[in-house]
Amino acid sequence: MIWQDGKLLSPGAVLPGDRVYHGMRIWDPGHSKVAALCHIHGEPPVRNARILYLGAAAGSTVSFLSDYAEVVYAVEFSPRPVRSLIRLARARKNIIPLFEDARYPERYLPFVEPVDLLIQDIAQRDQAEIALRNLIFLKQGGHLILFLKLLSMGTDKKREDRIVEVVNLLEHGGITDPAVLDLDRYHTGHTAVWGIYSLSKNFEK
Amino acid sequence: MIWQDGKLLSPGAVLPGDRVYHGMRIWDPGHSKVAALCHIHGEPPVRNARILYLGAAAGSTVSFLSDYAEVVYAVEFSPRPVRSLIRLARARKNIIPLFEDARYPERYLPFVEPVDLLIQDIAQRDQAEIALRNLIFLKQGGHLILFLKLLSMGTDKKREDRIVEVVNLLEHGGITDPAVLDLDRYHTGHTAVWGIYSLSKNFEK
Amino acid sequence: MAKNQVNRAFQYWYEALQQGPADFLTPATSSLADIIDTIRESRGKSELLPLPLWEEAVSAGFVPDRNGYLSILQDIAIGLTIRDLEERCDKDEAALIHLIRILDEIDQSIARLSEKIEDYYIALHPAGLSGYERNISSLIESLAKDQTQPMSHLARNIQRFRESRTLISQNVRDYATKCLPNMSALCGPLVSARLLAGAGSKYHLAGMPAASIQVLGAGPSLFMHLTSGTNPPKHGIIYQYKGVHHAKRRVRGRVSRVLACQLAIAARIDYFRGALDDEFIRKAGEKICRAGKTD
Amino acid sequence: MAKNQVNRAFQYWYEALQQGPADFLTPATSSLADIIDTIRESRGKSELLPLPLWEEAVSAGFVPDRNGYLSILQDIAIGLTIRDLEERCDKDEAALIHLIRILDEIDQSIARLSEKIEDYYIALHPAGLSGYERNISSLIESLAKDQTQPMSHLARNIQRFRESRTLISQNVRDYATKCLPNMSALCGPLVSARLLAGAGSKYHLAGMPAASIQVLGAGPSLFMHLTSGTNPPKHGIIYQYKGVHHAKRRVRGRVSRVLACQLAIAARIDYFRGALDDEFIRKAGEKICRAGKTD
Repeated sequence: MIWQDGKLLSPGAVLPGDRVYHGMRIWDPGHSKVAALCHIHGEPPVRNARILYLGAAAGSTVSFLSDYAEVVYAVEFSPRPVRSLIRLARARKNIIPLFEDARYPERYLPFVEPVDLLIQDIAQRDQAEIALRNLIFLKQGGHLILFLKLLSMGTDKKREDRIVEVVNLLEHGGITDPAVLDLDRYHTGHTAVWGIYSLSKNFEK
Repeated sequence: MIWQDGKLLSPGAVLPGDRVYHGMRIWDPGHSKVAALCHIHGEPPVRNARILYLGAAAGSTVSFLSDYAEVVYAVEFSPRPVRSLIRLARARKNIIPLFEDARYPERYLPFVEPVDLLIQDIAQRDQAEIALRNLIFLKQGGHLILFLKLLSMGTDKKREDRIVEVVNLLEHGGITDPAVLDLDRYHTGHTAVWGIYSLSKNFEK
Repeated sequence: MAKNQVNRAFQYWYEALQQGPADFLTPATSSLADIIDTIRESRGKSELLPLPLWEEAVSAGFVPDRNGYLSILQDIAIGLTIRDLEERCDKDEAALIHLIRILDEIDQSIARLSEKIEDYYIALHPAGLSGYERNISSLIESLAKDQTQPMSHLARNIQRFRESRTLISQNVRDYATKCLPNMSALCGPLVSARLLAGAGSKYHLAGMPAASIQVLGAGPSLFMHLTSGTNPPKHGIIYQYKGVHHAKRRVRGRVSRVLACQLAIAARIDYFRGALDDEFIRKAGEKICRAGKTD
Repeated sequence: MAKNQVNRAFQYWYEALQQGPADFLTPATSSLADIIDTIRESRGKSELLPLPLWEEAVSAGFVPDRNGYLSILQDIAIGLTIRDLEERCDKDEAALIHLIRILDEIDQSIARLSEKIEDYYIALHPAGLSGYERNISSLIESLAKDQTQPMSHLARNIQRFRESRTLISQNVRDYATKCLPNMSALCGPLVSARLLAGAGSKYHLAGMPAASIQVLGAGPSLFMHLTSGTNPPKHGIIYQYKGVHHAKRRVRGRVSRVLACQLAIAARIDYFRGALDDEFIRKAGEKICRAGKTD
């Protein structure tokens, strides 16, 4: 990925509202959890990747991913942001917008290829279960990045317990050694869980 | 002065652009050096005072002072802010706007009463000299508050020297024990010098 | 995947390819539109199959290359989304929310432009500053009348904007009375529409506790703030309702609390039933009235 | 203070009191205006005396009480300031700066309102999203034509705003050609006016080094940014000059540097002499032209 003077940049066409540095889009860690992850913990394999993004919202992060990726499948279930997502897709050949509930992957099964990277940013109680159901799209050896919002979960103890629970669920679903990564510096109360979908582990089930 | 929950408030009529707390104007230390001084070092005697303010600009700080003071004489020499100052004066009975250069107090001598408090906020090389010339308006026992901008003055050593020089000048002019007060927390590179105009010292000259 | 499965999964892809993807937006006769309808129907019957790999699609001759594959996929996805959007969204609700935003934008434009014109006028006529009682709209009015003024044209257009505003606010009233009948009966259609816009949807509004409705939109109303320098409303949007606004200061808190309680119920009736409930309105009105009595 | 000094110092106060302070803004005949003129004249001759104490003024019968004293003092101070403002400020310069601000405000109002209308339109007609090539101004145009559309009135007014914009930008051209003749000759009156507005005054502009002029206003031009999603201009305002804008990418930096140098000189000629210097313009034009040659 492209870095300059500590800034993460994005090589695509500039969109309205973008900030620009040396002629390139700034991918701001304060506005995108994926950018925050890159800043704090390292880059996920996005270059030329096929990506499934659950909880795409109006497509801000998706637009940056699409600058790097081969194709981004963007799932969002709320009508208002979907409209922006469609506008975005019309400006970028490699964004496939899907107006669907990520809880029911069978509904968008006919429109999504096997992907190298599955990113989920959905603030729901059953977020781990949603991720598991969508593993059907992830290639063996592909990466899962799951953003958890723990701000509203009360005490530290409860948060810890919840993270452990999510990690256990993911390991059970075939994700090897998921890493728990703190995004607090840019997104208060948010954590990422990052792991690799492993063929062997999956077969053990 | 009026404080609530750590906020300095101002009792006058709310003006466009004001932020409001419990129905009162917030006098923000980040926007006004006088408010910063109150926050960090203590309140100058503004209640029912007669104040001469040099470098009034568009009158933001003057508007707050006028909430507390009996009358504020506001001197500003730049045409654009003066227009705002006039508008402000038309909304407040106790602001006397003077479109004059503070270097030539003789020009506004016929329009300013003896005052209890002289505040100067002029970023000019000869700021101490300007203050001295305006001491003719200050009552014996009145307070002088001089805001210095030292940001552009190079090394720390140079700044120290400059402050010592200013303090010496003021002491010579009749200001007793001027205190040098740091405003850095709210206004980077700004310092206030605060002293009392002393009858006896003045006669020593 | 078995060969015949690939074929069935690619049936619509193939047809789309034959017709070209460009015109599925023109009326429902076009073929890609038919394909999308077919997909939607089969989705209802859970007949959908997973997407074949692009290599399979190319080797089966359905698409020329990877770009062709993605391009048709995008066309179908966008087409499906738009059909679903049309069906799923509540148009009255959407219209209301956007009309409120347009109203606010008009207010802000008028306020900002008027201020800039005032600045211009005063810079050129500093003498005006002396007797000047700040009243921007009368300044705009006089500039509009005087054709010799360079700002006359712009000032007239600002006045025309006010007419647009009046028209649109009548629109808002009509939609709100229809879409939020019970809330409109309690606090007027304009305030109801603002509450809807603040909450984002009837669904969200219906799920809100009274306390949230009471402080909804407690940020300053920019227009009032800019033009008259008033305090930003402490009580949120419902403070704009004259029943609260005009209540005596010491009962104002109580009135807005009771009103918010009744509005929370009205929002649920509007969302779940959608029809005016006379009995509820009568009782709610009595409660609000009682809260406003100074005893 | 001696009694006769008090009397002389209070001469104008006394007269002001007799006449009442209300009407010194009406034409120069009014008495407070005369007093202010007297003050200004005597100031020129250094005849001014310090202000008598308010207690003296009251006991001498010149003012009834402290409030009366402050009130007349304020009236005189405001009156003096306004007279001085009128005399000291350069009206052409002030007009230019404010007209540029009005132009920008119109652009922003049009852009923001158009966006909101587009949002409204799309929310109600999601089908429009599919073939939709984003072109807000043609959407506004078609809405303006179709009287059955609820947004028709507003859309027409937005178009009228464009007419106002055209009129005002002609105004700006006229003022700039007169007020900044040399700069206007080099980079056009509109760009020159924007540079003036960016610097704040001819005085500040004349004191600026070329490097500052080159990057003046390097923030994004909101309107271009919103409507076409272009990069914010890297080279500041002078990038809007077609000579820079249309230059080949690899000489663009050089052209804007040379232009900025010549503009810095032009700004000084405009400020200190105010007249067009044909010889300078010819030479500067040659230099800028040479910088644009790709060799």
